[in-house]
This record gives sequence, structure tokens and C-alpha cells, in this order.
Amino acid sequence: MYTEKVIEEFTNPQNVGELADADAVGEAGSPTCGDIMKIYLKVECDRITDARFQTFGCAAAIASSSMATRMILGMTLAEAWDLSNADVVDALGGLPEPKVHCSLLARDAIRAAINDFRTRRGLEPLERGSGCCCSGEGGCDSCPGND
Amino acid sequence: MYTEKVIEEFTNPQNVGELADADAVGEAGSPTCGDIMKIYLKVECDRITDARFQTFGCAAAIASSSMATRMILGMTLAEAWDLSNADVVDALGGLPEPKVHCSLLARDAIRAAINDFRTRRGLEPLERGSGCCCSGEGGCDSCPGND
Amino acid sequence: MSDQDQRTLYMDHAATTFMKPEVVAAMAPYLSEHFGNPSSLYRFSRESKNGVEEARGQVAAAVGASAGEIFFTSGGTEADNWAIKGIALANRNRGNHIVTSAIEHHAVLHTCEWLERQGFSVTYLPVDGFGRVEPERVGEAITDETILVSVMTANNEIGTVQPVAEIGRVAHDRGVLFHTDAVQAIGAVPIDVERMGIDLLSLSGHKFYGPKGTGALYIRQGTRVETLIHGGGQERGRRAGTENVPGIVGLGRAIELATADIEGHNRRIAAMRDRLVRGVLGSVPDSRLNGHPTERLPNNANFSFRYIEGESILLLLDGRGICASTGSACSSGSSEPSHVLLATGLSHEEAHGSLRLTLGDANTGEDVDHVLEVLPEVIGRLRRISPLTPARTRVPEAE
Amino acid sequence: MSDQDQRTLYMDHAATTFMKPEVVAAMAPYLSEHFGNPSSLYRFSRESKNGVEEARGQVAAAVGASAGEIFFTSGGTEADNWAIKGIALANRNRGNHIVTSAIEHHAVLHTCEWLERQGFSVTYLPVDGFGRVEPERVGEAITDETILVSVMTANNEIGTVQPVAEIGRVAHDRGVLFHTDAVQAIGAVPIDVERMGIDLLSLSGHKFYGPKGTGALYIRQGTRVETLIHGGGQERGRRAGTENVPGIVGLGRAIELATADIEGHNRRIAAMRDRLVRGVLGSVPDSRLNGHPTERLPNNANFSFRYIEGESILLLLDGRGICASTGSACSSGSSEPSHVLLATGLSHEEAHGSLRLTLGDANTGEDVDHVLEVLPEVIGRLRRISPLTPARTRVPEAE
Ligand SMILES: Cc1ncc(COP(=O)(O)O)c(C=O)c1O
Ligand SMILES: Cc1ncc(COP(=O)(O)O)c(C=O)c1O
Repeated sequence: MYTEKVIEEFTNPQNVGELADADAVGEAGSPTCGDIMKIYLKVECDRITDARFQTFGCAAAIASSSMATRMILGMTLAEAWDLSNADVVDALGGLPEPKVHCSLLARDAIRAAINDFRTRRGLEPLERGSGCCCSGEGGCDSCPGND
Repeated sequence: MYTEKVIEEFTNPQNVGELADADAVGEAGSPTCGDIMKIYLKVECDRITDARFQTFGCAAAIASSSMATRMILGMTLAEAWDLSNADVVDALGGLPEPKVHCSLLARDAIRAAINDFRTRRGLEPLERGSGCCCSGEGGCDSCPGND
Repeated sequence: MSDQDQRTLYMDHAATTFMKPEVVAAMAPYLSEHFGNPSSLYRFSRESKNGVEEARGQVAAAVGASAGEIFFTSGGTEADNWAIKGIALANRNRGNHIVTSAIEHHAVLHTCEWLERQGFSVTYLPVDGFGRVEPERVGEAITDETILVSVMTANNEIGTVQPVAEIGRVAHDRGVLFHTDAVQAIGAVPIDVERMGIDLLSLSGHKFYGPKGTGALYIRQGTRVETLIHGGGQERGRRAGTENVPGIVGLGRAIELATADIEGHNRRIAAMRDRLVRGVLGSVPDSRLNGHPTERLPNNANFSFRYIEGESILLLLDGRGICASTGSACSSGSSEPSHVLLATGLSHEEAHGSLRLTLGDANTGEDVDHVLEVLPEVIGRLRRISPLTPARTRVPEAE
Repeated sequence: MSDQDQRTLYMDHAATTFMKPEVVAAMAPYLSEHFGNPSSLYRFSRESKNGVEEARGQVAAAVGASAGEIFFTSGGTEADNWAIKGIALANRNRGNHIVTSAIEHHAVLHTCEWLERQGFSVTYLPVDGFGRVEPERVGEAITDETILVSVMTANNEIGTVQPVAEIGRVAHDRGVLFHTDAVQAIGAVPIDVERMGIDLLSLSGHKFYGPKGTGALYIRQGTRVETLIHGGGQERGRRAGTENVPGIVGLGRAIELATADIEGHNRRIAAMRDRLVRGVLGSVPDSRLNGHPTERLPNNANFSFRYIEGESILLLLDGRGICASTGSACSSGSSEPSHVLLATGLSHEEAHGSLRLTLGDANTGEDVDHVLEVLPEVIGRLRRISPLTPARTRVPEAE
């Protein structure tokens, strides 16, 4: 039922593990519904320079965790916030319909991590609908490479 | 579903036809229920000396017609009256349960013929339950061979 | 007239068909190496799942449906039961009336009778002398309470093909769902569920050179049908039970073959059948063809021979190696002969004296010749035994 | 850890089994030359009829019934549906209450839920931590309204064998009919419907090396059961539809083979299974065996591995060629894991982390060795990915 790409990503997941000196940590899901994802980010000047994850869940959950961490590497926090689960599903070449919800896990964990990053800096956590997530450290534009 | 004996008797029925100078004719059944048997008897001194039949019906009806005419040949009318359909079924080596009723046809036609014989002689037709069917012509015992 | 003639000449294809070698070949791998449960997750079971889904596509293509509208069953009977009970039970709040015909298969009739015992009311439409349901009658029978019209595509006994598209139109004009039992029609009548206004359609594998114990129900997308067999999530949650994978694969292949060239097939079969009919009616007095002269299945010849009874015809034919069928009750041990023949207006005697010969893909012109040689003999023989035969019809035994 | 290992190691025999060559051989003639409809009258169809009746005798012998009490169905699911709906609908006037267990197969549970929607009331008995139904509980649940007790002989997920004879006794003491779903038990648990007090019993061919899409229902002589599938007079008028002759023949041969030496078979399979269980529990920390330690099917091993989820175990095993199953909901796309595992008291996390390995006749000691080599690696790998794994259980990757 899974595409070859999902199976490949699941069988050889990238970015597995923890980051001891993470700038942000986010978690989503619950063991009751069968999946939990924990994500660790290194952030420099609003840009994600490293990402690791740990996931308890099915192949779709693990594959989308892996894919999502690969996708956000190098993104600004704003871009990462806007990463939709549809983007992750597309990158995986699709997921079976009853499995699509598993890919929400990654998006939720990333957003939780970004809010953790903001909270650590004394900023308000963002609402779900919100579009921007600059840390405010001198404004997004002041960071190198943000042009 | 039929025994070999039934098929054999049906495929090569004995005593088929009419007797122009029959002493008795009997009929049973109706086309509505799918079978009719007509039987023709020659009777000498209360003994059946010839028997022929015509049957409209299934293999069981035809086979039991043939078998019954074979069985009553040489019988006294009393013996023929007492021929039960179980006797015919036994002689055929059995009939499938839903077909047993077809063998009643022969018994009923034989009894109708015996009553025809009696009526022709001014005797009362016998009731179903009745056991004797002497024609009364000098008593059964007076005929040759009835000892 | 005994068992000398050892060869079996099978002319009872409406009862069941042999399986085509291509069908058996398609099934073979699923009887051995591809045995996985289609519901399983591992790659090994993908062959099974793909086999089932390919067959679903084949069935869909054969009736002009989409694959998502095809549900596999254990045969035509289950499909009929599911369609009719499923619609009735799911639409109880909308009405309790069903319109069907007097000549349906027992899978439909006995299902309807069961529903009557559950409080539904059923109209059994009469047919004309050829066994046709008149579409106007369907319209007249529909009431505000009617939730389903069920009329078969073609009759299994007399082969009469119904004006299904017209009946579908009448039903739809009145907002009523239309089911058709197409068990006998597949491979002979081109089916297009769209064009014919069919909402549910039953079919059965063993009537078109596929496996016994396989069938399918087409359910138009969006039609509410209550489940008949509850359990696991197979067939998208609508028909539970581990799939009969080899059977389904065989069904798919068989329907593909059966519908590849319906016209050519019909032409070939009907030519033989027509010669058979002409030959029989020409050589056997007091015989008639039952069913419709033209609107009939190409392989069906159903005769009535007066003065004699069907089972005995059938068994004498069997003695000569010919396999046929009859609508006489004596074959079933009840006293009522075929409800179909009676519905067309036949007397009991005529109905009892019926014989059905249904041709198939393996029959040849020689088979027809052989039947034409044997059948009049058999009829003559039985007529000589019958008390009903008039003198003019009684042919003396050949020496 | 990729697709290199091409050989398929099948350890999911509770899902379905391959067909034994003897079974395929028994079926073969009925797939080609013996294609007659068993209901037909001519000699040619006698082979079909005899095939069906021989199979009926084989099934009867296997469960201690007489042939007249065996009715063929399209599988275990249909048999379960028929038994439970059939008893309920035929005994409506006597009561409206059914007693079953919380760990039945969905074919039973969803049927019971449907009956609840029709106005019946159902008690779903709890089980103990090993998945056993206590017979006293059955007695307590029976009321004056109870018309049926339905408890499975052995569970398909955790393999727990129920005290069926005791449950039968309790039901009969209270004058209540007893149905058991023996789909998983045939060939492993010796069945005697008399001794065990069973009034109805469901079985399914594809669970004991027979064909998919075949099953049977045993109905004790004299038991009133409403028909589920209406139509022709097949199966003595109680289950309509042209018989799946090759399937039925295969079922008969398969059950004969499966029950010829249950004890020897169980000894051989259980020895492998026990080594598997010991090996897994010994090498994988925080693992447990689900189900009963001794009262279980000889081929069933059901584990829970904490901190990880079943579908991902299953797919990594699949990558190594091993076919297994899980009770995790993620395999079915719902969020509730196996109702059976939850009923035995497992937490959601443990239930999600379950793996079922079910051995079969073709498995060898080497298969067990291979699983014992691969499985701990797979578990370790997933535990390294999981955020729930405690440090003491996290094994570093082997270099
Ligand atoms: C205990 C149990 N009951 C019923 C069934 C249903 O049987 P089938 O798949 O043959 O319909 C199964 C297997 O799927 C089962 O394991
Ligand atoms: C018109 C019709 N409907 C339904 C059926 C039942 O199909 P099956 O025998 O596959 O259950 C048959 C054949 O027996 C049939 O001819």
C-alpha cells in the first residue's frame, strides 16, 4: 500500500536522534492514538541548521518525520512553520488515504518546536492560523542569507 | 439419484400399451400434478393373465408402472389389490424420497382397474381399506390354480 | 438406447458452464504460490491484492461501471439477496414496496417473500406469452411507497431478454432504484449500467465459463445498501470475509473473455440454436418453442412437447449422453411445474413437458445434428408410452 | 537491511494458509472435467454431487457431527453471520438476548452489533488477562431472554483457547443454544460437537490449508435457524446458490488432512513456537507474551514490545522477508488498536506495539532461527528511533 519512496524513507530514516544542545524541542501526538514525534532543532539567525527527530509510530509517521526534518533543514522558521503536511506527503510520493493523518504529526511537532524557540526567547507562542514566526532577533531580514 | 434398476426399468419398460379386449381398465393421476397411469387387465378366474399400461409421468412413474404390471401378472385380483407401493418401490431397489409418491400411481391405477372389473360384473366397487376383491364368480377357490 | 454412447454432449449451459482453460490458467498461481491474504500488509500479499483489484477492473469494464462500484460475492444468489435485502433494509424509512416480476429466479423471488414476512409488500408483475415484462406495467405498479424495481435482464429458463433500459427509465422517472439480475445475460447481452439506468446488477461467474461460488454485485456510487454479511473490512467495508482470491481472479478473466466479442459469439451460437429449433419443431409434431421468438438469449432453446413429461425426456436423453434440463416439477419432487412457464400462460401439461437445451462455446454443428437425431426418437418413445398421445401423433416404433 | 533477502518466510498462518498440494490435487478435476451442477439430474453431474457429499462427510467426521448437520458457506464470516442472525431471527419469540465475548472476531461482533440495531440486546463478556472467558460469567449473563451464547473456540490474535465444553454445559444447563466460532481451532483443537455441547459451529477452509472462500456451518439436527441466503434448494433448502464444488471438495480434503493427527501436528508446531517465544523474550527486553501461557493455539506467538509500534515492526520484518501481523490500529488506519489486546488489559501503547507470529506446516527450525536473529535487530532499530525508549533499553547500533 505504501509507495517505494515511503518504504525507503521509513527503512532508512534520516536525522534520527536527539540534539543535546538543541535550541528548540517540540513534541506532538500521544501513545494512545499510536504515534508520538519529538523534534530537536538547532537555529541560527532564524534559520534551521540542524534537525533531529524521534518517533513512536507507524511507517507513515516515521517516514514523514524523516522527510519533514530533511525538508526543513536550511529553512527559516517562517518557512518551516508554513510547511504543510501536504508538502510532506507530496515529497513522499503520496500516502494511503487512512495514513495521511500520520503526516500531521511532523507538522505539529515542528510548530511545537518553533513555539518552544519563541517561548525560550520570551515571545508569545504563535496561534495555529498564524503565518509568521520571526524570532524578532533583529528582524528576519538582518540575518545573513535571508535575502 | 435413481438406482440402476429404476433407470433400467424406465429405459426398457415392460408391458407398454393397450389391450383392445381388456376385462378391466383403470386410470389414476392427472396431468396437473404431472402424472397419469392407465392400466389394462385381462382376467381369467380372478387371476390376472395379461397387463398393459400407459403412463404420462416422470421416470419414477414409468418405472413403477412397468414394475407393477410385471408384479401383478399371475396374481389373483385379491393379491393385486393388496400390492402396496412399498412393494413396488422395494422391487425397484428404492426410490428417492420425493419420488416415492410417484409409485402410488401404479397402486391407484391397479385398484381402479379392479373396481372397473367389479363394476362391469355388477359388484360394488371396493373401498380403499378393503382387503378382498373376489369377483364372486363361483368364489375364488373354484378357479383352477387358486389353491 | 442404452449407455453405449459414452461421449457426453453437454447442452445445459444455463445450469452451469465448464471453465475455459484461460480461466483455470489465470487462477492457477493463486491456488499455489500467491496465497497471501489481500488484507495483509507485507509485500508478499500484494499479488493477491492486485489479482483481486485487476478482476474488479475487469468486471467494471464489462458492465460499464467503475471499479469502486463492484463488490465481489459468493455467487449470483448472494448478489441478489444482498441487492434486494440491502436496498429494502436501508430504505425502510422511505417506503416498504418492491416491484419485481413473476418470472424471476428463486434467488430474487424467495428473497422478496422473506421481505414480505418482514413487513414489506411486493408486486410480482405478470409477463406476456413470450415472458416479457411490459415497462408500462412497471410504471403502473410503482407507488409512493416503492423503493426498488427488480427485473432480470434475461430469464434462465426460457431465455427471454427483458426491455431493461426502458424499465430502468421508468423506475428512474419515478425516482425508484432499479436492480437487475444479469446472471444469465453476461456475455450475451451487452451491458452498460449507465445507458440502461441500472443501479444494482447481479452476476455469477459459473454462467460465463468462470468459477462456481463467485459473483459480483454492482452498486451505483452513492447508493445506500445495508450490509448482508458483517465482519472484517473487506470490499471497502461492505462485504466481509476473506476474499476468494483464485475465484475472483477467475471471474475477472472469464468476464473479460465473455464480453470481448459478444456479437460474434452470439452470431455463432444463435446460428446453431436456430438450426436446432427449426429441426425440432419441424420433426416433432405438437411441439412448441417457449419464450420469445427473437428477444431471447442466443443459446437458449426451450420446448414443450405435449403428452409427455420433462424429467423422462431428460433421463432418456441422458441415456444417450445428452445433458439437458426441464421445467417439470417432477425433476424437483414438487407438483408445481416451473413458475416461469406457468407465468407465460402454459397449461400444467405443457409446462410439465418442457425441455431446455442451452448451447455453449464447446458445442458444434455436429452436436446439433446429434440432438436432432436423438430427440425425436426419445419423444416418440415416450409418446408411445403416454395415455395422452392422440393416435395421429403416436409414431410406431422403428424396426 | 533491505530487499536483499529475497526468500519469503511466511509466519502469518492465522491470516491465511497456503493450500496443501493434496488439496489442490483433489480440486483439480472439479476445475476442469467435473464441472456439472450438482443439482442437475443427468449422470454427468453425479461427480459434482458426489464430490460435495464426500466433503460433507469429511467435515462431519472432523467435528463429530453427522453429514446432514453440515452446511457449506462462502467462508467463516458467512457461517458466523448465518449462525447468529439465523438463531436470533428464528427465536425472536423466545427472547432477544445474546451472550458473547469481548474478544470475538469482527464477523461475530459486527453481526451482534447489527442485531442490536434490530432490537436485540447483547452482553459482551469480559476476559481475564490471558484472554479467557470464565464459564461462570456466561452463567451469570444468561437471563430468561437469552437465546444464544456465542464464544469462539480459539482466538485469532492471541491464540487463547476457551473452555468451550464448560461454556457449552453452562448454556445447555440453562436451555440456551451454544455457537462457537472454531475458525482458528480446526486442526489444532480436537472438536467433538457432542462432547463439547456445541449446537452451531463455524469453520473456514483457508485457515487449515484449504481454499479461500469456503466454509461450513454445523447446525445440530433439529435446531431452528433462519436462512441467510435465499433462493434455490441447495444445501437441503437452507443455503441457496450453486455450490462452489471445487472449493467444497478442497475444504473436505483439507479438513481431513488437518485433523488426521492433531496431536502430532501440535507437538511439532508448539515445539518450534516455544523456542521462538523463549528466544524472543530472552533477547528483547521489555517484551511480553500476550494471551495464555499454556491454553493457547500451538502455532500462535503474540508479543508486545514496549516503546514501538506494530506496523513499523511488521514492515521492517517485511523488508527482511518475514511475513507477520500486528494488532496495532495503525495497520488499519483507525486509532483504536486491537479490541482483543485491550480486552486483556493491555495499555494502548502495549497494544500498539504488538506482533503476531503464527507458524504453519511449512515452517522449519531454521525459520525460527532466522526470526530470532532478525527480530531483535528490528526491535532495537525502532527503539533507537522512538522517543519513549528509556536509556537502559536503547541498544546502540551494531557497527
Ligand atoms: C476467529 C475467526 N472468525 C472468523 C473469521 C472469518 O473467516 P473468513 O475470512 O473465512 O470469512 C476469521 C478469519 O478471518 C477468524 O480468524
Ligand atoms: C437468473 C439467475 N439468477 C440467479 C442465479 C443464481 O446464481 P448462483 O447459482 O451463482 O448463486 C441463477 C443461476 O442459478 C440464475 O440463472
